[in-house]
Amino acid sequence: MSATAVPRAKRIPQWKIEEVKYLTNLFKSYPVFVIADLTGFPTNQLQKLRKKLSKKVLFRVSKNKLILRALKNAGIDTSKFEEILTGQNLLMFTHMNAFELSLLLDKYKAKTYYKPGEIAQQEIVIPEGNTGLSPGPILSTFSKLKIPTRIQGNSIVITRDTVVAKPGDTISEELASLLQRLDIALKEVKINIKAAYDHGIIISGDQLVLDLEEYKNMVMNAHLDALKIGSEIAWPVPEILELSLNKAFRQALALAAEAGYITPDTAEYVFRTAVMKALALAAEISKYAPDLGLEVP
Amino acid sequence: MEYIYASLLLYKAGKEINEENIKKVLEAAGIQVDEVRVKSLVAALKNIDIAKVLEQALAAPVAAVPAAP
Amino acid sequence: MEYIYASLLLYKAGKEINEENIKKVLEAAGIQVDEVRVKSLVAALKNIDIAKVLEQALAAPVAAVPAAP
Amino acid sequence: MEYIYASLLLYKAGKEINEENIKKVLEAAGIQVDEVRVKSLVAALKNIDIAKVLEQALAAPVAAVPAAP
Amino acid sequence: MEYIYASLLLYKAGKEINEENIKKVLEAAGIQVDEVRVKSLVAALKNIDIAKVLEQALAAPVAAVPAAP
Amino acid sequence: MEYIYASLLLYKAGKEINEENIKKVLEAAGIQVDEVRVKSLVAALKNIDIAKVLEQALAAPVAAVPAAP
Amino acid sequence: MEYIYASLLLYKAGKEINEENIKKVLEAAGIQVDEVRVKSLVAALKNIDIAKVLEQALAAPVAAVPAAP
Repeated sequence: MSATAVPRAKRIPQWKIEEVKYLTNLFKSYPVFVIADLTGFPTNQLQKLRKKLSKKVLFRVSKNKLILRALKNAGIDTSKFEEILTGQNLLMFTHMNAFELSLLLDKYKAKTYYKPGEIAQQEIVIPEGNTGLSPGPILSTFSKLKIPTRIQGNSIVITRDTVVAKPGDTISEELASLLQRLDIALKEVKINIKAAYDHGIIISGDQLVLDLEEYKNMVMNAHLDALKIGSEIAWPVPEILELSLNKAFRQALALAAEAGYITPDTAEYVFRTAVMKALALAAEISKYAPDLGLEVP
Repeated sequence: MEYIYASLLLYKAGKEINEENIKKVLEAAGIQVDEVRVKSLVAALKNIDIAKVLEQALAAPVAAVPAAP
Repeated sequence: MEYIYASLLLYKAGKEINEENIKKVLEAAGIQVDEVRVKSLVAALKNIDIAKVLEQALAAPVAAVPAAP
Repeated sequence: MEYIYASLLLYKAGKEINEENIKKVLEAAGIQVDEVRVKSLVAALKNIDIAKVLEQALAAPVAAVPAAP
Repeated sequence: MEYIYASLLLYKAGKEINEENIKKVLEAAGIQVDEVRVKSLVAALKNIDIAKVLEQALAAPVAAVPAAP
Repeated sequence: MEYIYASLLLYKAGKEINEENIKKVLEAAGIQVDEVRVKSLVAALKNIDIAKVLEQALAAPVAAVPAAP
Repeated sequence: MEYIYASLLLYKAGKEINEENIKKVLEAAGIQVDEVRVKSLVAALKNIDIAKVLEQALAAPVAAVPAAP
């Protein structure tokens, strides 16, 4: 039999073998990785991000087939990854948990120029000041966008802050080119995580989005609830007892007011409550009967 | 304000706030009653949920607190 | 609260806040008067300068009033 | 206020707020009891939904909000 | 809250807020007293300036801006 | 506060708030448990309607309100 | 909220709020732990200044009342 039994076409290039080996090793040694969509993410931004996170995150852009092969080699179930491994993907390996990585990426949102046809994410203001641009055809762009200018020396000066787009507006070709010439990069670009793998658990990209304000509120409410319970049972900690005393005092005053119970120490409060109620009613009445001329302060 | 106090008195007593009752209360306090004002008061009160207004009377100042910084 | 509103009514009307007057006002509002409460109220008010209390009370209530529409 | 605190104590303890009970509590605190005041308070509280008042006491911080900036 | 009401009762009456007094008041209200709670309450209250806390509970009602209608 | 947090943890999880459970939770958090305090806590919580208390507003001292944004 | 209380418990105990510790506390309460929730909680709390939030808790409730009636 001749050696032609092995078709040449099936031979795997060495670099692919090396890459799979490299990736396999990463999948084995890092407990957490994410697969992110690189489509449309500016290369220069990726370089910046990589540099910023170099101590915490290992970046790798690779071919989908090699990634799958390496996942299999590392003993990871690929069934959930097969359908997301399309297009150009970035792998990020880390020892943080997947949510921490996601939050970190949120912090380093990159900014880039708007392209024609894109939707403005925010109000776009062209600031007043010297643009450093020489007068020329660009002046017609300024006038088209109704940006007031004057010439000073050999450069164009914008005479006042001008709003050129509101959130939701479509970016015109003129505006896109102007923003680029003025070096105004406003469009936020965020790496879009498709899925994360964290100690054997697969978490989809949309699950990774955390609302920190919501967490703050939860912490605050949990604490408030604890204070409510603590003050109701008069938990003997000064911080809580003050709330208990406060509560008891207010309840006592409210009861005194409702009962019309006058003593030197309740009189002011009782009368104040009565007067406040009367004034509130007077204000409401004067809406319907202004002719009454009620003495609403 | 006398008219308001009279109305609140009737309200708290669970009595109907009508012209006759208001007049009775005001007169008992020795106040000379202005018929037109009483009419106007009673008409205005028909549009108002007194219980709610009284409840909010105390809650109001809180609402005035500037939103958290 | 009724007894307080009755007192405020009398005060506003410039009448003396005594047992007889309070009773008259409360009865005009159809309220069954509790003698002890009236006595106790009048006694308590004797030690209190209503004008001053109202002044102090009024320093605040502005707050409670919903803004004019 | 002592009389009110005594009433609240009884209320929370699920005891009837009557003259006898209030007196007992006040006396235990070494307070000389004024019969008329106790009678008057008991009468006033009979007409009141204490649970509701206590709830509203908190919902509406009486207070005293610093002037808006 | 019973323990707090009892403490405030003693405070208002000008009596010392100690274990013995609190127990007396609570028992007069028919409340079964938890010795540990009383002990720890008394200890904790020693660190609190009650007068100041009560003052802050109401603070002077400075003018506040009316809520939006 | 830890003891209260532990109780609410159990409450929110729908578990019984008893001495054993509270101790387990506190110990899991590395907190040295004071048996007497736990007993007293459980007893106190038995006397209140937690759900209802949580519904109420907190009586916060006025001073805590930020003066200006 | 159980997860939040577990975190607050660790915070008060001066322990690190990490996945392992939270799981220990929740399991001690007999709660079946959702790994993903724990992970997201830990990540979120790493980005939050808990001390500050707790401090704001007392200032907030008043201001937090909805402004419009």
